[in-house]
Amino acid sequence: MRPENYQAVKLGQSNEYEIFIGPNHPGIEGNYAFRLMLDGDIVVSGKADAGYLHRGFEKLMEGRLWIQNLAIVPRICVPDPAPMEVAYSMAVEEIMGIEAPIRAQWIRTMQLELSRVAAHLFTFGGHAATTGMYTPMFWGVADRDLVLDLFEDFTGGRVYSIYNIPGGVRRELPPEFLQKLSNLLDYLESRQNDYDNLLFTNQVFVDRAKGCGALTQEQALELSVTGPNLRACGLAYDVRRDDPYLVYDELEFDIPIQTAGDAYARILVRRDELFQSIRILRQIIERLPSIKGKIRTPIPNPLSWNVRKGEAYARVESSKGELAYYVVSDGGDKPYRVHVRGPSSMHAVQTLEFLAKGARLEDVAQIMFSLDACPPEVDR
Amino acid sequence: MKKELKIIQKERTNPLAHVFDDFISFCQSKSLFMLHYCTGCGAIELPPAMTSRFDMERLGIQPMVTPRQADILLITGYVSIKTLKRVILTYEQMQSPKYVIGICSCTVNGGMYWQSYATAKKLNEYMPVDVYIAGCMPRPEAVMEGLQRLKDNIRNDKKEHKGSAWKDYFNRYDYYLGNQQALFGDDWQTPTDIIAEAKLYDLETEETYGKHTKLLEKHQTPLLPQEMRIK
Amino acid sequence: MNALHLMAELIFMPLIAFIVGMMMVLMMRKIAARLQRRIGPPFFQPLYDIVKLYGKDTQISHGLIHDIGIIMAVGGYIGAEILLPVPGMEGIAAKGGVITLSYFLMIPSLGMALGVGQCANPNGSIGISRALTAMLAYDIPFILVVFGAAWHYQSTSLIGMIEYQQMHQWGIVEMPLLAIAGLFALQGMLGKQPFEIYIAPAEIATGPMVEMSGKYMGGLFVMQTFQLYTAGVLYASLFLGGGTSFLTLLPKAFLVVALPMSIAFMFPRYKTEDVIRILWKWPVMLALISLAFIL
Amino acid sequence: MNKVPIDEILNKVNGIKITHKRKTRIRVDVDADSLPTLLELIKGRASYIHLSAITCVDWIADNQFELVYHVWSYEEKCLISAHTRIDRGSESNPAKYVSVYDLFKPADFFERDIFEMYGVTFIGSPRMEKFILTEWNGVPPMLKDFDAEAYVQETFKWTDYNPDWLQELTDQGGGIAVKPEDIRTAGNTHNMSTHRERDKAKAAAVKANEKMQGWKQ
Repeated sequence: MRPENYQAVKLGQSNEYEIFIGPNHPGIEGNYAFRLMLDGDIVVSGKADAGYLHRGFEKLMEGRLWIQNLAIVPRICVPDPAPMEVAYSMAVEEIMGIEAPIRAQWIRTMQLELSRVAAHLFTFGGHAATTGMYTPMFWGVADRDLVLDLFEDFTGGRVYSIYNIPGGVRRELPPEFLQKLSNLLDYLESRQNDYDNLLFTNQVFVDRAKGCGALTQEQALELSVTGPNLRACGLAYDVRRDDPYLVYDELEFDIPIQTAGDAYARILVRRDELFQSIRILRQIIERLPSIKGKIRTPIPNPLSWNVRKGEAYARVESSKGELAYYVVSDGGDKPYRVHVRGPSSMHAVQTLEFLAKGARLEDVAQIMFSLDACPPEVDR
Repeated sequence: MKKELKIIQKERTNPLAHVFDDFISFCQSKSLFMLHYCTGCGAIELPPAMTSRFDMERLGIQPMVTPRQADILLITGYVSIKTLKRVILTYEQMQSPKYVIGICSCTVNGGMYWQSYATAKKLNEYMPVDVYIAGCMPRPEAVMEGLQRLKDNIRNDKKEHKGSAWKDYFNRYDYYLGNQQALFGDDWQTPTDIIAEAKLYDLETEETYGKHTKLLEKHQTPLLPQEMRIK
Repeated sequence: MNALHLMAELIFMPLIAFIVGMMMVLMMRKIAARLQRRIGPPFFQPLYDIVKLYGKDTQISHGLIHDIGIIMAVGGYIGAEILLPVPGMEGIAAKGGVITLSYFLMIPSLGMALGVGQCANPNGSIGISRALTAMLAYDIPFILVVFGAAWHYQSTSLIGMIEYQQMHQWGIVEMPLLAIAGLFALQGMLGKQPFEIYIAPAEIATGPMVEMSGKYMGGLFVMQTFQLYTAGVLYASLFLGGGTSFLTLLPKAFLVVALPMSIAFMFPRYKTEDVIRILWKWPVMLALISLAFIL
Repeated sequence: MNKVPIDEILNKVNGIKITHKRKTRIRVDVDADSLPTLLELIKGRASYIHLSAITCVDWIADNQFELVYHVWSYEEKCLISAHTRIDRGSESNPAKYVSVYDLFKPADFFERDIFEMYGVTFIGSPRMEKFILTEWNGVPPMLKDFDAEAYVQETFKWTDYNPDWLQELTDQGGGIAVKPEDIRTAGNTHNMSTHRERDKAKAAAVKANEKMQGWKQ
C-alpha cells in the first residue's frame, strides 16, 4: 500500500526535503502543525500552519450575552485558563466603570498565581519530554493535579473554573482553604530538590538545552516576545509590575531573569517563577484573612445587562506572556467586538519560524516547547 | 496491496477456533494503544489520566505516536473542519480493529460551540464512534470509566456486537463519505482506498457503494507510488 | 537421538528466550512506572500486547522487502538465541562461538533498515539512518569487549568462557574495566536513553517503527523480548560467570537488564554526534586500557 | 536623554485627538493617512517599540472599519491605542490599508489575521495569504453581515437526545423547560429574519428556562 501520510515534493536540483511535524505528532504542543524544509539534519525553513483549533471565538462572543461569554473565555488557553477570565472581567469592569471589591481582587490574584504554578509544572514535563526524558512529565502532571484539586475546592471546576464575573468573584473561599493551600505549597517546595536533581541540573539535559533556540534581546523585542521568554533574554519586564493590576503592587516578588536567551534559560526562568509564585501565594495566605468585605460589586440582572458604550484594553501576565483583551461595547447586551491577544500568537508563529531556521531537526520540538506556545491562543 | 488479492475465508474446522478467537478478543480488550493526538481542549485531561495519579497503563492502555500502531483514536473535544479532515485521514490509516472515543460534549452535538462556523457538530456522521464520554470536560475518572466500557464492549463483542463499530465504516462507507463530501466539497478524497480494503477483507456490503462513491470515483486522481528524489 | 535432542534444543532455546524476554519487558515497564511514581502494567501485559498485535484484522504491507525485513529482524535474534548457551542446553553454541554471535546480533538492525527503507516514510528513513549510525557507535566498544574477553579466556566459545569462570573467578572481578565498557555498549545496544536517538518520538515519531502496524509491530515487540534476553544472558555469560542452572543464571541476567533501565528513565537523549562521541570515547578507552592489561 | 512629554510628540501629527484614559492608557484618534506617521514618531522618538496588537472593528452602520494599534513603551510604561477608520469597501472593491510591517515585525501576524477575518488587504505586508482559515471558502467570517448561526443551521445536523430517564421526568411534569431544539429552531425560523427578532425569541426561551430553574442572580 502507499505511504499515505507523505507527499513527496519534487524540488528539482536540490537536496531539500519536506517533513511535517504535526498536527498528529508527539513533538508538537497541542493541535498545531509545523512544516519543515530540511537539508540533511538542518532546517532550511519552517512554516507554521495554524487553524486546527479555530472555533471562531471572537465571532461566538459577539453572539452571546456578556455573562455567557465568561463560560467560553477560559477555553482559549487550556493549560492556563484563569488569566483569560480575569482579563475579560477586568476589561468589562473598566468599560462599566466599576471596580471589584478589594477582597475579590486578592482572591483573583491567588487564582492567577495558582494557575501559573499549574501551568509551569505542566511545561517542565513537556519540555523534558521533547528531549527524551519522560519522568519529569509524570511527576509534573501529578503535582499539577494537586493544584487542580484546590481549584476544584474553591471554584468548583477542575480545569475551567469560570470563577470570575465582572464585578468580583462568584463565591467565598471554603473554610480551611488557606490551610490546604499552605500545605500544598509546603509539598511543592519539598519537591524542589527532586526536580533540580532530575531535570534542571541534569548534565545531559543541560547539554541539550543550552544554546538551543537562542534569542538575543533585540531580536526578542523586535518579535514582540513577552513573558518568561523575554525575561530569559535579560529584560526584566513583567506586566504584573510594570502595568500593575489587581493587588500586585502590594505584593513583594522578584522578577527572575536569565541572559542567555536559550531553551535552558527559558526553563530556568520558569522554574524561578514557580517559586516566586509560591512566595506570592504565601503572602496572600498571610494577608487574606485580615481583608474582610464583599466579594462582588452588584451588577444588574445579567440576562438583560447592557454594558455602556466604550472600549477597554486589559492586560494580564499569563504564564505564557502578555495576554490582552480588547473589548468594545456599543451599549448592547452583547459585546460588539472582543479581540484576544494571546501571547503565543507571537511565539508560535513568527518567533518559532525565526528560531527554527538553521536549527537541527532534533531541536525543533524543544524550541517549540521551550517557548511554551499554546496553539489555541493562535487559532482562537 | 493489489486489488486482485483477496483473503479467502476458509470454513473454520478447527474445534478450538472459538477458543483462539476468545483469547484474541480478550487480549484486544486488555491491550489498547491509543493515538497521541490532541484534537481539542479535552486533551488536557489525558495527561493526568495517563500519568502518575490515575495511571492508565495499569489498565493496559498506553499512548502510541503513529496511527499505524494505534487501536483507539481519542477525539478530545470539538473538531474544527480543518482538524476533521486530518482526523478522518488518521482514522483511515489505523489498522482494524480500531475504536473511536468521542470525549467532551462537543463531539456529541457541537457542545458550547454549536453556533460556531468552524467546528463540526456530530462526530458519528463522519466516522463510527464506539463510546461517547460527555462532559465539559470529562474528568480523568470519567475518561477511565469510558475506556473501561470500551474494554467491556470489546470483550463481549461476539455476543452483543458492540465493539465492532469499525466494520460499519467499511459496510456503510457511502453514508460516511456522503457526509464528508457535504462538508468538504465534492472533490474530497483521502489517500486511502477504503473500497479496495473493504473488498480485500470481505467487508463490503450493498451500502458500501452508492452515489457518493460514484462521485468519488469521478473525482479521484489516481495515487501513484511516491517517488523520493534526491538530486 | 542426538539429532532429536538438538532439534528439541533449537525449539526450546528461543522459546525460553521469548518467555524470559517478556518478563524482562515487564520488568522494564515496572521499573519505569516505579520511577515515575505509578503502578505500571499488569503481569501479562507484554503477552497481551503481542497477541493483540498479531490478532489485528488488517495489516498494511509496503512490499516484499518490508515483510522480509521484519523476518530478518526476528530471525537474526532467533539465530542468536541458539548460539547462546543456557544451563542444560547448548544448541549450536559449541560450533558457533561468540564471533558468530556478534555477527548475528547485527542482522536485526540491517533487516529493520531494509524493511523501513521500503516504507518510504521520511521519519522512518531518518530513524533508521540514525539507528545504523548508533550501531556503528556501540559496535566498536562491543567488539573490543568481546575480543578482550575472548583473549582473556583463551577461547571464542561461550561454553569455554563460562567453564573458565566457573573454575576461576568471574570476569567482572578479573577485568572490571572491560566489564564497565561492556555495560556502556549494552546501554547503546538496547537503545535506551541517553542513547535513544533513533526512536526519538518527539522528533521523528519513533523513527523506524513509524509505518509498522499489526503483525509487523508484533514482530518488533517479539524482537524486543529477544533483544533484552540476549543482552542480559550474553553479558552474564561474559562477565558474571554464566550459571549452572537457571536459578543462578536468570537473576544475573535480570540484574544486568535492570541496570540500564534504571539509568534510562532518568536521562534525556543525546544527539547523534554526541552518541558517537561518548561511545567512542569512554567505553573504547576503558576497553583499550583493559586490553593493555590483558595482553 | 531629556524626556519629551508624549503629548508634545503626539501633537505633531495633524488632526490628532488625544484622550488620557488613565495613567497607563492613552487613546489617540487619527486620520487613516497620518497613522503610519504617528506610529513612526512614537516608535522613533518615544520608545514605543512593542506592538501589542492590531484590532479591527467592523462598524457596519457607518460602513467603516476601525483599526486599533496598541503600542506599548517599556520605558514609559504606557500604552497608546491609536484608532483610525478606513472605508469598509465592498465585495468587488475590498478595503485596503497600508502595512506597518516595516515598523513592527509582529504586524505580519495581526495583518494576516485581519486579512482573513475581515478581508482588509494590507499593502506591503509580506504574507497576505490564508493562514488559519485555509479550508474556508466563504466570506471573511468576522464581518458583521456574515450570519454564523444561519450558516451553521444550513450546514450541520444535530443529535436529538431523548433518553428514557428524561421522558420519565417529563411525564411527572418536570424535565427541560426549553429544549435545545426549540432554541435552535427559534433561531432558524425564516419569518424572523433579523437578528433582533431572533435574539428576542431566544431571550424569551432563556427567560422561561430561568423561571423554571428558579435561578437567581
